[in-house]
Amino acid sequence: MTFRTPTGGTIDRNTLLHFTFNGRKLTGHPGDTLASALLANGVHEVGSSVKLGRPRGIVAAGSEDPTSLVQVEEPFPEPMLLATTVELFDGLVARGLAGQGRLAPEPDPARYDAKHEHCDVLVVGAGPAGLAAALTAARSGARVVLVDEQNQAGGALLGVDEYLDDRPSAAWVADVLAELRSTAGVLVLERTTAFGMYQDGFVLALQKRTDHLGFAAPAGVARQRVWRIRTRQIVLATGAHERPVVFAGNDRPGIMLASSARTFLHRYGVLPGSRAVVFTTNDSAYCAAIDLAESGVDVPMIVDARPEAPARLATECAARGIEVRAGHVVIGTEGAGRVTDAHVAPLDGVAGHCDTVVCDTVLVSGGWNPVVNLFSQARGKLRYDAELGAFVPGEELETVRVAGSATGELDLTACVRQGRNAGASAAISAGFTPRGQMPLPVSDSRCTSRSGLVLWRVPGDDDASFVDLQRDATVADVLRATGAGLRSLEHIKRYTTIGTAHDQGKTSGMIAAGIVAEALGVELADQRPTTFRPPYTAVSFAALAGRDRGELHDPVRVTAIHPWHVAHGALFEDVGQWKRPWYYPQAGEDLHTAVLRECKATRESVGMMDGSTLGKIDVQGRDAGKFLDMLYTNMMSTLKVGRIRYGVMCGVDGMVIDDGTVIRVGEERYLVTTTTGNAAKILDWMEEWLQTEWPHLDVHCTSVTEHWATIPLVGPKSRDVLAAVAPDLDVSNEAFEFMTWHDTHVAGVPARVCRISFSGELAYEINVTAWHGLAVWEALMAAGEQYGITPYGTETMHVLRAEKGYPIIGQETDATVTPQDLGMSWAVSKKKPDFIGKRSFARAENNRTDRKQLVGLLPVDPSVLLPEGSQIVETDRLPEPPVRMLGHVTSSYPSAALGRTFALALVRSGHERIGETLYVPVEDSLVPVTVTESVLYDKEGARRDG
Amino acid sequence: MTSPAQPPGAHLPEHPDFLWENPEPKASYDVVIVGGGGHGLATAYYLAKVHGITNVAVLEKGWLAGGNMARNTTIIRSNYLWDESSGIYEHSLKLWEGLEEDLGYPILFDQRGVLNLAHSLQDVRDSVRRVNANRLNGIDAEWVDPAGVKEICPIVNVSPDVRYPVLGATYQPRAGIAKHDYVAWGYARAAHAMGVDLIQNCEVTGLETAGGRITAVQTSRGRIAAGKVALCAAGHSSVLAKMAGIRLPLASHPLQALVSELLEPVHPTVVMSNAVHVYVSQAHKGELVMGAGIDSYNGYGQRGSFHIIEQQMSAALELFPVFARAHLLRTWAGIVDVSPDASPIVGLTPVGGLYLNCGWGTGGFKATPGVGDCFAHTIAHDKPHPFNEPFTLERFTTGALVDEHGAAAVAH
Amino acid sequence: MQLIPCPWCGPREEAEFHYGGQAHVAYPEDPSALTDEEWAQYVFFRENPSGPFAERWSHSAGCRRWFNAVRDTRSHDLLAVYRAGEPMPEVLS
Amino acid sequence: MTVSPLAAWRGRLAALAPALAVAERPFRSQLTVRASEPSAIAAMGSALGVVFPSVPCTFTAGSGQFGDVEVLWLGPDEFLVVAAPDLQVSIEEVLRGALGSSRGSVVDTSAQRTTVILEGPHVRDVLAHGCSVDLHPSAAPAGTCVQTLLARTGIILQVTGPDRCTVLVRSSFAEYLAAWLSDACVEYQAAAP
Ligand SMILES: Cc1cc2nc3c(=O)[nH]c(=O)nc-3n(C[C@H](O)[C@H](O)[C@H](O)COP(=O)(O)OP(=O)(O)OC[C@H]3O[C@@H](n4cnc5c(N)ncnc54)[C@H](O)[C@@H]3O)c2cc1C
Ligand SMILES: NC(=O)c1ccc[n+]([C@@H]2O[C@H](COP(=O)([O-])OP(=O)(O)OC[C@H]3O[C@@H](n4cnc5c(N)ncnc54)[C@H](O)[C@@H]3O)[C@@H](O)[C@H]2O)c1
Ligand SMILES: Cc1cc2nc3c(=O)[nH]c(=O)nc-3n(C[C@H](O)[C@H](O)[C@H](O)COP(=O)(O)O)c2cc1C
Ligand SMILES: [Zn+2]
Repeated sequence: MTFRTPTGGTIDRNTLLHFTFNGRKLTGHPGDTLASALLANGVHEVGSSVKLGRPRGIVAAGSEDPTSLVQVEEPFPEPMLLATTVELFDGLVARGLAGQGRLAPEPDPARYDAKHEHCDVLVVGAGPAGLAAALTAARSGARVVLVDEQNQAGGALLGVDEYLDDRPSAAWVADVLAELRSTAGVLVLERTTAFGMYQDGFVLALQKRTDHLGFAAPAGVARQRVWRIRTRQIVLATGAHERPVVFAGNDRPGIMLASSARTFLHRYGVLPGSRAVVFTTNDSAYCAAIDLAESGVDVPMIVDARPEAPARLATECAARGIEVRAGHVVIGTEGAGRVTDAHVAPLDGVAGHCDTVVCDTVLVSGGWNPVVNLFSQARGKLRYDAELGAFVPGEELETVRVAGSATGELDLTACVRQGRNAGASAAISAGFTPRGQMPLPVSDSRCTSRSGLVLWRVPGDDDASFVDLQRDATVADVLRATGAGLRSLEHIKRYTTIGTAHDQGKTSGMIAAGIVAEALGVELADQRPTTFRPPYTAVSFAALAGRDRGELHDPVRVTAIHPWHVAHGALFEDVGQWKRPWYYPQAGEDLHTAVLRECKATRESVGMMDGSTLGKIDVQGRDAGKFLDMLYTNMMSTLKVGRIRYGVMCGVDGMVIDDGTVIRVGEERYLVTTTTGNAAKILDWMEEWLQTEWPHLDVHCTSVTEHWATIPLVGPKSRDVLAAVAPDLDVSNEAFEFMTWHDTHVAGVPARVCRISFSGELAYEINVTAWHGLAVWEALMAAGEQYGITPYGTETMHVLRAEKGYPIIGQETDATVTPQDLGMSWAVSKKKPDFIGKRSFARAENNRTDRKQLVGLLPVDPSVLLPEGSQIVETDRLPEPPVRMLGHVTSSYPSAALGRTFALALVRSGHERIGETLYVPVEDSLVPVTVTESVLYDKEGARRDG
Repeated sequence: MTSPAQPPGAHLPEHPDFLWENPEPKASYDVVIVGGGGHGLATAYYLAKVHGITNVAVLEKGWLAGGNMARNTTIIRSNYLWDESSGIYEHSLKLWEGLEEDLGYPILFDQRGVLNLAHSLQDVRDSVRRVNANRLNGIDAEWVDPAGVKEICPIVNVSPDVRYPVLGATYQPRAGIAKHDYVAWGYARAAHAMGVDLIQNCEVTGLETAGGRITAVQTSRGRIAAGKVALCAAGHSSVLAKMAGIRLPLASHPLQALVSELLEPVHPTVVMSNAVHVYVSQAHKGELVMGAGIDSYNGYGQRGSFHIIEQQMSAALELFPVFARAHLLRTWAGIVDVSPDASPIVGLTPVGGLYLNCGWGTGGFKATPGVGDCFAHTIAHDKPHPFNEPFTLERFTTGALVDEHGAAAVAH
Repeated sequence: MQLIPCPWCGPREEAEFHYGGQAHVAYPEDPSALTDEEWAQYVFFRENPSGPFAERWSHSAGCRRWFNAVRDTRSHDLLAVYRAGEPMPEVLS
Repeated sequence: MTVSPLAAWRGRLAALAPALAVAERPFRSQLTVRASEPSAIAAMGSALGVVFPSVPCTFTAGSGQFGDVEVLWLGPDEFLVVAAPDLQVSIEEVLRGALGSSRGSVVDTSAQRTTVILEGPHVRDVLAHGCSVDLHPSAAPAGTCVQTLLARTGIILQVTGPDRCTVLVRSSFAEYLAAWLSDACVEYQAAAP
């Protein structure tokens, strides 16, 4: 049987859409929601409830619906959508849910994006109030954005068949919309829900762009978009939600809000059933009753809780054969999958007076709750309006205005007036002058919009009286909570879970507050509703992630030489955002064999790596030396032009934060290098000190990290290779000393060559502009070919430096390590009166003799490789936990040069323990190790000069 | 329509019919606890239960346990790096293991295990270091490779092709989650039953001292004399300590969290990724509960900035592609009191009879039973319990920090 | 997300800024003259008020300037913004 | 031989037209100048034939011994001087001379960033997907120059005409920018609803 009316609604009756629900093949029309199409097919029972497994239907027509939760299965599985907000399309497959949704295991193919939008006035809600506000603001010349979650403008007007100024209200809406669309600087966004109000006019809105197209959604178009709107002024014209009255058995499918039934009728051409009892506390439901009756629904009775029915409306009803029972309420219902009877009795509970009315539909209206969610998110205070029985905006905010039913105003003309005023004052506040006032329309509505009796619930079986239909929370639960000693609505929410479901209590929150106030005998005026939080309606995770996924999740930073590394089979290590070559495996090699080969080649002949990621900062100015003296633990101002010095930096707490070389470029100019991961941090650190502490210093810092490509050329044959590509340069040990630099040409390109070594070998660091990096790298490869020049990655670099006992910041250190702990007292100036961190060295803790210090560890069995991160203990047998730990292994490698494995470690009193045997628990055994100095290779430093 | 034999939410326990009374404050108490969060309530409970001190009031400025206790992602674990930390957190975990019985309250403590993911070679080193330290401290801990991660939590994307691949994880099987409200209310009910007064809507506005000793608190509901005062005010600790002239090395930051709608079980464990700030579990009803990184600025507003949530979502989807069409249902924020070394401050103060428990930052829920027990001991004996002895305020002067920041075991 | 008025570039999104904690904490003239307690105060202890707070921000993704602001930490509302070196404006709480 | 950061992207970027015309303009001479003394700033300007911008978030252009030169405001005492390729050494020298003994610095940063020119009716739309600065012509007229974020990378954005702008990006982020732009254009290549 069809419940589709023969005419009416905004659906396209000429086109048939096929869809499947709970396995049944059904049809609907473009313009339907899944809910309206189900109702048109007579389907009321949608799913079942989470705790009690009771059938659940459709209560409202919009996003406030607490019950119609469905799982879309095709085109792509999506959990927990409201049937009332799923626009119907051909081929839709969905099913009702039992309280929980299902995530698809397969990846979501859809595209999501975000867009920033700026405006002077943002209007939320395109009902009569919002339209008036937007038009008024637009006419002033302001940049206006108007958003509405519906697929068309009109708001409440979409759900009625009223006339404005003697024309169908749709015509009025169309006129306003047409003018808005033709006004420059106006953006109207349908299917767009403002879901979060943040600081300083920042509003987030989710636009559903292709969901309604189903399988026909075009590829390449973002399915959903998050609009990040920054506006000067906001007008909230979000309307009001009808609220139900709670009574026993109020959760049966077929029980629906009266205005929603009216919306299904007028907007979708759908009847909610064949025989409807209407239960109300106010006038508005009379219109629903009359409209349904006129559309062929049998409406046996209006049950009006008020002692007296409105005379004119009652007369109209009588004329249509509708009995009006004033002073009565619905006290219970019957039915399995759907309501079959309503029990009607006097409100004052006169025993015995109970009639049973057969029906398949019960329409309920308990009044109206202004939609104040966003206003409250904007930190607007709410006030209880006793006449309305709802919280309303209780103050004016500087940048947020509220208009229309969202204020509690129910009369159409008044709503439009409010909208107009709000639009005008928002425009004025944004610096514009309103022009051309729009006239106020006059409505022919019969149901004069006055608030009625405030009634939260009808006494009855508390266990069957549902407050939150989604959470299965009943009046009994509320009373149990108050009985347990709870007073705060926040507690009661958490005890009962009311308002925590998908609908976030849009229709249940106010009722729960009312029932609690009654139970506790307190005034609602003294209560605050539970906190409204974003999002207003549920937003998919993917929409929030937007395009920052996959390749675009986080920038991959690469050097100028990167293509070569890729072409030569490098594996990469993530260092911050950089991809650095980790090692270059040849056929059949794993990490260890490749690294042993790279190390060997470098120590015996020549190797080369891409060091471009090192941070580089140009420090210029008269006070540059003085400044660096404060930043580094050692002295930099005494460095001679042309020379280079290694330096360590500490935080104010005396812990090492970075290290690197400092080269003196000129009298007033230095170039400092930082570790890859800390480049930005150290520049910021320098700027912070300069700008906030020492603005008097004549120093300027400029990052040149990416201006330069940096290539360390390492090994006994590096001099020969360099000589071959740098004919202008005297590479002899005398002319080009260790820790000096020269400007020259390398492979025909201007270059700065530094003689620095992070491996202990003779080594150079060649710096050319990044544009030349690849060419120079290739030239070096060619020049080194005869020596078997070997590119190496970070792993080999780590091994080479570890053999020399050089720490890596972040690997040997963890924010608890001082330069002294690293054995670098030599790099801590005794002469300087102060530098950052110096004072902290004097604290008690820093002078303990049992601090952890950097040492070398040699496993007694030279083939055993200690896992990095292993702990170190004193005894060859483990006592019961907790076991005293002496420190941990920071680095550990097999060494080609040493012909054995070795490790670096931080060990309590490590410097004193040199020569001792300690133990490292590895899985179930204890590996004996000998503590050594941290420098294990070429202790005398003989290799440095080649 | 699917109608399962039993609806998915049917098995969840109800709260008891009676919780607590709402007495008027008395003129004086032996011990006044400021702050009715988990810590304050647990402290009251152990004071009464272990030390027999029952003339105790817990003063809460809002609704009981409505601060961070109502807002946290409920992750419980004890696999911290340093001995000092593992001491107190493991003590706490052991108490969690018997808490349901102890309180007679269904706290839904669920030892489903926690994975801490490693995304870089340094993460791997730090993780292995922590696992080894944990084991020697008697704490269950494992290092699992990506395949192991997949086995424990099949929905984690362990493909090497993502931006920050999962290189492995530490796993603590005894770790897990509990239901925050139930825990707080369990303590409250049990403390109340032993005679503790729980006083809500009672904001402490001043601390009175005489001769270097605390004598009373001023509150929005009048003056209350106190033999001892214990501060358990989490995000508001600096404000309260200042009333006694004590400066704390704390910064109060917004910390946000969020939930999805109810979903069929997909996520059997707890996954934390400090590198990308994703902390996620699926709570008992079926909602995904996710924590974010802290907002950078100081804030007492119980709200944060949305870009934090957006960033967290993109990171979460890299790790859990199946979450794409889950929906965000609600976001919120708490106020966390972050200390310089990411470790708490628990112990005596320069003011006699005034005790301090703060600085738990993003991770104090798990400590609730442990610190409640140790703090009660500290108050009762006017001497720190061995487990909280290292967590003095003086450590910032001596330099004896317990740096869990540097140790990459931060957060939750 | 807050909109922070950089004193140079005008209002920009919070994401462009780096937070720097309490403002007007001077590096001690002579750290070596301080007691451990005094030094610890400088290193670790900052004001942490609930209410107006003078704090530092750096427009790190913009002009890279550090500047100061008075912000109410309860509402997160910026009450005043001023350039480094300028005195703190009078703002009512 | 020189290689620009987006050399490998030339074809892919060109293919984004007509949604957006995108082209790298590599190897330009770029110098980061720090100076605050008005006389020094004026001297540098006259040496280059361009008045340095005095209004934050703008750029100026002029012509002199180095041909067309642009000066971008980066901060209250920070500018980026941009000129045709291969002039950086001589411009540095001239600027140093003009700066004289005034407080400041001049640094060759030519290879630190690369330049991407964007043109077409969708320029502002495309950028608005990742840039939070108001790019409406009333808020960002030609002559605007802001340092800001585009999605997850920092950029310098010069508005050079109604549908035209120049983006300078750090060299190591250039490929990210290119990938991001390519992806953003998908929407404008498809038929948006
Ligand atoms: C989003 C988020 C996620 C988190 N996730 C985790 C996690 O996964 N695991 C974990 O272990 N920890 C987590 N935490 C941290 C944890 O919640 C806190 O460390 C812990 O709750 C703090 O202790 P508490 O419960 O006593 O604090 P709170 O519950 O905040 O209690 C402090 C109480 O003091 C009251 N108060 C303050 N000032 C006054 C006054 N003047 N007078 C009277 N009363 C006052 C407050 O109202 C508040 O109720 C998280 C925190 C947040 C915000
Ligand atoms: N008969 C009655 O008793 C009665 C009661 C209430 C309202 N009304 C009528 O309702 C109308 C009220 O006009 P109005 O303009 O104030 O409200 P409205 O209900 O007509 O319009 C509100 C609009 O806001 C949209 N909206 C709400 N929250 C949103 C969000 N977060 N993001 C995007 N869109 C959102 C809704 O989709 C809706 O279209 C009047 O015609 C009034 O007479 C009548
Ligand atoms: C572990 C956990 C699970 C939660 N689950 C839900 C939920 O399913 N639905 C919901 O609306 N809120 C949920 N919340 C959030 C609370 O509703 C609320 O936002 C939080 O307690 C903070 O309080 P406030 O938002 O009132 O400030 C949950 C909170 C936590 C800590
Ligand atoms: Zn700026």
